[in-house]
Amino acid sequence: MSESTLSAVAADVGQVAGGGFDPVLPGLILLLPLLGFAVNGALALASGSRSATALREGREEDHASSARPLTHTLPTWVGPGVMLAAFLLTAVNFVGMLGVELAEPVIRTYWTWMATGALSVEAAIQLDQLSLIMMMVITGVGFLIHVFSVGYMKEDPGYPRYFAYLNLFVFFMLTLVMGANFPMMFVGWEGVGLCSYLLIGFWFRDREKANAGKKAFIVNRVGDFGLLVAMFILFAVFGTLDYQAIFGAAPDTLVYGGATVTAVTLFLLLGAAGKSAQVPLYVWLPDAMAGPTPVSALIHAATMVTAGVYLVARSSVLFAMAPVGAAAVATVGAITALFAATIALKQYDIKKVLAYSTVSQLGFMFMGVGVGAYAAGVFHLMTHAFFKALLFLGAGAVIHSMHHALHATHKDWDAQDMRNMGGLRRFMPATWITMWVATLAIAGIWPFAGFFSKDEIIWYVGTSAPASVLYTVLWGMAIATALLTAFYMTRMMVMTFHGPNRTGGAEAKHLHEAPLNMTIPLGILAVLSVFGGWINVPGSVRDSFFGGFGLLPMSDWLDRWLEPLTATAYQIRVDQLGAYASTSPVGGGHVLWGAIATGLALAVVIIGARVVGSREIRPAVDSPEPTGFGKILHDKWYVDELYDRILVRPIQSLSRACWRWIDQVIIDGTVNAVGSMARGFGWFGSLVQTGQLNTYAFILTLGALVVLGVLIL
Amino acid sequence: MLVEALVLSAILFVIGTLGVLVRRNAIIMFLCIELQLNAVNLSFVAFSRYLGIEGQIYVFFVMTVAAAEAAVGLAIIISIFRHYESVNVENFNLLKW
Amino acid sequence: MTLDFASNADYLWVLLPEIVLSVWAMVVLLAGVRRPDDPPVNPEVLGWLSLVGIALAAGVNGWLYGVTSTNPAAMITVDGFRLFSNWIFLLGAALTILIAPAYVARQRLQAGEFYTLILLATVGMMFMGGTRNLILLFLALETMSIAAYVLTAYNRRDRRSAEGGLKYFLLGSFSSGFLLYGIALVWGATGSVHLPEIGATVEAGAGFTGLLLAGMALLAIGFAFKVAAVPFHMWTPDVYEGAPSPATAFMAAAVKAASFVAFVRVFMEAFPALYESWYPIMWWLAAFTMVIANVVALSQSNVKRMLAYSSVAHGGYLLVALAAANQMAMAGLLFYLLVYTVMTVGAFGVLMVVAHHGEDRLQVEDYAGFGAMRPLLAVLFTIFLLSLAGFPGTAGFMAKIYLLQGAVDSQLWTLSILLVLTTVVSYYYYLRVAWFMWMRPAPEGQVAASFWAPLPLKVALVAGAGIILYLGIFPGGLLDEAMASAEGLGLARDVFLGLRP
Amino acid sequence: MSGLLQASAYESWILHALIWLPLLGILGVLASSEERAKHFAFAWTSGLFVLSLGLLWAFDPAGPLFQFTSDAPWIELWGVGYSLGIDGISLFMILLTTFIMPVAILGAYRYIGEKRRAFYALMLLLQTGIVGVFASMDLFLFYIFFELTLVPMYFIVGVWGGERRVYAAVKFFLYTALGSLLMLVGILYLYIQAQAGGAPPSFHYLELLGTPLTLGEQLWLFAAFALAFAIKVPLFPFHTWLPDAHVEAPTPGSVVLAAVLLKLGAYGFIRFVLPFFPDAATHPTVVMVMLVLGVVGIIYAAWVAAVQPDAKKLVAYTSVAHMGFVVLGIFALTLNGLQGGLLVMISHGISTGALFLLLGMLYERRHTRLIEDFGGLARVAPLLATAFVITALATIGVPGTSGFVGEFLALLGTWERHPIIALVGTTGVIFAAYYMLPMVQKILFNELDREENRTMPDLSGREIAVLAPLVALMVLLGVFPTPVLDRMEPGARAVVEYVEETTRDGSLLEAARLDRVDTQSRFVHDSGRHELLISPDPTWSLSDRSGAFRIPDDHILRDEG
Repeated sequence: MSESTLSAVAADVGQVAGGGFDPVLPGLILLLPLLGFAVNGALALASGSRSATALREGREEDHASSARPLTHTLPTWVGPGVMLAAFLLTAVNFVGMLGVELAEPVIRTYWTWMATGALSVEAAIQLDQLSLIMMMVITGVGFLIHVFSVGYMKEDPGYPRYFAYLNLFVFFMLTLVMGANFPMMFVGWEGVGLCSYLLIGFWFRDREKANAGKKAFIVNRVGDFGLLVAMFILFAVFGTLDYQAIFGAAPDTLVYGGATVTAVTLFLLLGAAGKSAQVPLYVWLPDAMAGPTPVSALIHAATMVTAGVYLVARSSVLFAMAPVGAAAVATVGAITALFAATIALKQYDIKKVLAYSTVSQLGFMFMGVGVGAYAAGVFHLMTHAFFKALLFLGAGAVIHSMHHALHATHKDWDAQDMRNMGGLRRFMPATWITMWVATLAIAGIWPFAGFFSKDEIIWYVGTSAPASVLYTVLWGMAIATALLTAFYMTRMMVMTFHGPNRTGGAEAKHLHEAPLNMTIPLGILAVLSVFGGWINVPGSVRDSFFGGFGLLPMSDWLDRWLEPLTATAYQIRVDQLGAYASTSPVGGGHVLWGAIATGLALAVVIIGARVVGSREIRPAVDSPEPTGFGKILHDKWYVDELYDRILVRPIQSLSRACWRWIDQVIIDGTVNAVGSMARGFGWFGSLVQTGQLNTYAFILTLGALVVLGVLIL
Repeated sequence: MLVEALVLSAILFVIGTLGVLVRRNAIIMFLCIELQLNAVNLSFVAFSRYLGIEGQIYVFFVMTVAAAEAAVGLAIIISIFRHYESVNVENFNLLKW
Repeated sequence: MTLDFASNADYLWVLLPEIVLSVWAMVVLLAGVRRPDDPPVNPEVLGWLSLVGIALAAGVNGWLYGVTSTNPAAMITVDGFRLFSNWIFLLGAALTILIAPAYVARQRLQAGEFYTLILLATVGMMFMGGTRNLILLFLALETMSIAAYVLTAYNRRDRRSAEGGLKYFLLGSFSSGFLLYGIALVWGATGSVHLPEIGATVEAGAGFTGLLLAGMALLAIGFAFKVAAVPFHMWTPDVYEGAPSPATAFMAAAVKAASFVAFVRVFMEAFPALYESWYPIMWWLAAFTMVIANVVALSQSNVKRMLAYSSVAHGGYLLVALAAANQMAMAGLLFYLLVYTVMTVGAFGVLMVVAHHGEDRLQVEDYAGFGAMRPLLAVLFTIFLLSLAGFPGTAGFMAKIYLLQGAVDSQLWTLSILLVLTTVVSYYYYLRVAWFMWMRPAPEGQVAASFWAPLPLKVALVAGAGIILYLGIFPGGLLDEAMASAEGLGLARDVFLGLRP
Repeated sequence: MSGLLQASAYESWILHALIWLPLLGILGVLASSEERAKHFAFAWTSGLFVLSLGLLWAFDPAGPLFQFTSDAPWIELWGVGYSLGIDGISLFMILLTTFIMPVAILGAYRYIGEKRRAFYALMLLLQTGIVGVFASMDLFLFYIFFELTLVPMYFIVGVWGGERRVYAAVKFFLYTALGSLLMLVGILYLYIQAQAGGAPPSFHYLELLGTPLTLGEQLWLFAAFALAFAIKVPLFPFHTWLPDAHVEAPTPGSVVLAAVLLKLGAYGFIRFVLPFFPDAATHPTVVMVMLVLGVVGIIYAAWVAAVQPDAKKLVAYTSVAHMGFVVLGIFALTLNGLQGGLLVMISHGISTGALFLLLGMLYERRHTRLIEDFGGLARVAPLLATAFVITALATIGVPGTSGFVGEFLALLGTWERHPIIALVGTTGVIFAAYYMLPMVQKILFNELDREENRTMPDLSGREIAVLAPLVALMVLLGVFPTPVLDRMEPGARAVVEYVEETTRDGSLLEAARLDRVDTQSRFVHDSGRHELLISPDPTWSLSDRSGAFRIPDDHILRDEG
């Protein structure tokens, strides 16, 4: 293998790509995080072995105070270092691509991965507009989160292991978006799931956390099942699994709305729903909050969970060919968005609120790509990466602080429960401000990033209404969700940062702002959360008040950037379903609805702040259990319980029954019974052997009579 | 004539067989076996009337064998009598199953 | 040398092996004689002496390959079938004599008579294999049987031996009666006691059919008793268990072989034309024997008795060859008998080592820890057991394949499947001994020294295992030899094809 | 490298050496002391592995289908030959065997405490048997080796096993012997049928191939063969011997059993059942039954595995599930499926072997196999935990590990013909996570709540040396399986295409018979037997990678004319 890989890398350097775009060491972008993983992994093993020795000798290592060993200083540089390098390299490539009109993706093939018969899957990466924008988000946000982690995880004994996992995650995430065919994407797809599993269960000593990791993996595998099946169908139809070949041939090979393409898209949707935590497979994501908070920011908000959106966007041609599949995507997205938003209303754990918010926002993205607004979906994916990462990191800073405070006095309160917080803005102003920026962004308030991306999605859902009345309903759900979003985010901010402090007098002394290496990433992300939305302002909006009457530097940039990838799909959609309407289902143009949306959201934020602020909130230990509908929301509509009842436990009981009854009683019982029966017959047969001569002679004579009879008669 | 002789011989043979089946005394059983052999001898003799003299010679062979068997058999019976103080075959069931 | 039996002196030549062995038997008998107050002769010495006789007889038997008989009416043949079966008997006798000291010396029995009886029984067997005359066959059979009765009851101090002897004697004579009656009726029906003549008469359709069939049935019954086919096997377990172990080995191996050889010769030479009539008998006897013997053997905890049932079961496999009745099957039968003789005697040899003085350790539990204490003997025993089970790599496998080949040649599919299924059953009881040997720890206080294995026994075991392995890996030569020896005994292939489409 | 191989006439002796040198090694083991026996056995098997590595270079994927062929008469009366030869499929099975053996021996240095010489002698005997099975071109020889593997395994399980070792050993032995003996009757039937046209007797694979059989005969023979192999694989519902044998077997026994012995069954299906009985093997009902059993095995075994309290038993059931994928791949009768099945076989050999080694290491430390007796081991034994997790991931087929490629191809190939079956089979990936992750969690993660686990040592240098190559192979085969797939392809393609060709319509069976008569005479009269398949004759050789068993058209035409 080594030879061919080396030659492929050599080709990587020397090869001149077509289309005027010459990528700079794209393979290295992948290799860098892998290298980081290797180094950090080795350090982790060394560190783990040392801890294990200490443990065997009966002493616990104290990482907080003692001089930090090499295994804990090196990852600080290696982990974020490789990310920075990868980001810079990506940026170079991105800039390189900016200058050229790239109609066809640049594909680099390294070696043949699986080849047999008609199937040939190459280990190949594909650089195009979509993958590059994803890579920018992954490496950029990833780098910031790595930096944040340095501060956040400093005292953790598993520090090198943490960075090893994180680097590995980035490697797989990059593989996911850079792969040039479905199996390559699947490598990343399952790889990120694996890293997610490892990172959710990072503190595996806690059974709950380990369980959460396991749950994430298994639920994700349900989705992976769908993806596998989709690949099988695609191979059966196209005889290949390369993106270019499939998407190029799809319009001619497949029948519009036919069973095949519908099946493919539905299975792809299953896969996407698993990874992107959509109904009905969203249940793992809230539990995934068991992982360290930067992990939640990177994996469970900014990057991995958006893989489903990426998948749909990547397969836009297929979804455009399958109206039912696309509608299903939009519907699933809408239901998820609304459903998760209702749950978020009554959560007290700050990370849970953010988790459901993430689920909800992913629903938005699904709606977007479901109605054919692929660029809008990707746009929201990007802005969401900024502000949600920011929110999570902010929450991380809060939890970090709360944890220290509670730890200082050994109070066994929950550091993540918002009822135990309150008034934190006095202690951590930087966090407070940046998180408000993110909140306003997610609430969809002009001119923050979320406003542009989310409203674009809502707009496209609304303007799809001529195709089917379904979209009118979805549109209504989307607007409702947007308002709920504004409310629960406000509630979270108010409960956390405003009002009186409920942590307790002694503890409050220990509350503090996060260190610089944590707040700087917050700041950068805050900036991105403000301006990130400006890259894709629709032309009509740009010309209106919201665009500062043309003062924004660019409009529809992302739409145009992604056009080579979405044009085919867009054309199919327009041909088959007609163009998008120019007004919403109830009338009104783009600008008007922009105004309405931001106005409503602002109103909800203000009213919500007053409502929540006026409530009396008591620390969690003193709080009454929620009642009525609130309890249902608080208990997440009992979906986990439902799954437990109708799926998990039946399968477990069935498994046990299979073992105890089918395996042990029926199959093994039969096998053993045959044996016992044979021996029983043997025992029975030996009873004839009485030892009595006369018996013997009798039987002998009997036999003789039979033989004589047979022969003579 | 032949048929009658053969039937007689068969009857004698069956009597001998039945004797082996129903009697319990080893010596009586042995004598029943001798009866069987002699029944066969009768057949030989009867056949020899039609097939030639050699049938009668065969009878001598059989008698010789029977004598040898008697010698060995009685020795065995004596041997077992020493162990069991009995020649009732019902008692000899150390070996079974 | 060519013999035409114009002069009766020719019989001297053709019977030379039997004569040599008979004479030597007398020599051994005399050599074993001592005054009552003298110490008995060392059984090992007498054993080696007997072996010399067997070697001489074997040499003469080899010489007979150069002799041809031109007179088909002769009572004694010199065909390959006879000579090959002579090898089997001589080998069986030799191995038995080699393993015997372990028993004879330990039980303080008269070695001279013991060996003499074995040699004389062997002479009877050789006659059985060589004769074409029913009356001579009867005499040979009785020579062998009477010696076997005595061997069974040989240990006068042992109740079991006496009981076994009595049972064997009474039932054996009883069945001899049937056999003799059968001879009489066949003679009456065909007017001949010479097998080829009978065959010719039957072929021509002459003779009294009723008498003939009855006679044939009685012959079949007599032989079925001798080969211990179910349900005529009832005596076997008791006799085999009661008899002194070397005698058991001899009976299980050589006596059974001789009975089969005679069985085959009579039915293949005298009644091939009646194959259709007796084929179902053989079929059912084989099926019953294989199934019942193997199944009953499962429940045996006494290894000697288990081996007795196993011997019955092997008789069942051999009966398949009779049912198949083609040359391949006959060759298979010969090969199987040879292999079977070696492995059975070998197994009994190890059994005697474990059994101790007085044969009080025969239960399978007594084998616990044997492997750990006497690994070499246990390995040998394992080889014999695997061969008995018909496992690849051993001669038992090749033998079974030979039989199977014969059976499938005659399209006996059901019997073939029964054969392999019952083989699986037999794995269980053979392996059970192996697992006690190897997988159970020895009981407290058991020491390796309590297993006494004299030199001749070791020689026999090593030689036996060597033969088993050699024939398991390079069977080719002997297979060809067996095939040649069965020349002319099998029914033509189209007989079966016509019979069983 | 290839120069060296040529200079030493590697082709001519390597297969014989790989079969018989282990037997020679037995002498060495027996001659060394109890202490040294393991070193000797390890060195010997390692040497054999190094020897066998040359096969990779010497085997020419573009060359004839069967290579390294040799043919010597053995039992002429029956037409049995000592005929050896391998194609790409057997090649990797042999390599897997020679690779696993030293690993298994080294991995159990401490586990085997008593009667060591006997143990290593049996292991070497086992190796002879297994390599012999894969290298035999003669059915008789094949059968002997096939059965020969039973005896050493019986003793390995029965003597060095756990508490219920005797039960497990006997069950294993009787179960597998039952199947193989019925197959023996089938072989004989085939052998007799092949002579029906007056051909001389022969057990040679290529001569029995294409024996004309009616569909009814094929179905019966298929049943006889398939039962033997289905038990060996094991296919649901013939699998119950496996958990018992695995649980009771000592570590190296489990490793070899899982890694190689189970493959004998699948190998038998590919090598014999499909080409010998193409009509039966493509009979819709038969195919459906086999596929359904395979798929049921995947899911059922996964479920049963998930509720096992005994870790070794759990892994044993996962073997059943994995072999279900293999059966799917085989009976999909597509090239992709078959290739996938083969790769699953190899991958399963490596990953499950590693799992058994790991469980053995845990057992050596704690003398328990119960999952609940562990917990939190990742803290005291991070190296072990790392190896364990990687192995577990390979077992459940995470991409980038060997497990994925095989399962993916197998399911992909199945989908081409039987989408519904493949769909159900694919749920196996979910259930794989369902059985494996809880075990990983309960052993490695959670709180380290048992005192006796707190002092558990991590992997020793020797144990690292055992696991490292396995882990490396898992990743290597996951990332770059091409060398394996390339070499196996001609063999797999030959089988698939042969089955397709002979069953396309009824007349081909007749054509095959006629062709057989024709080739028979050439086989017999030519001094170079079977030259048709092993010579570079353009109509027959595989230089175009497609000729395989294909019947040349001109033969058919000539014979019909």
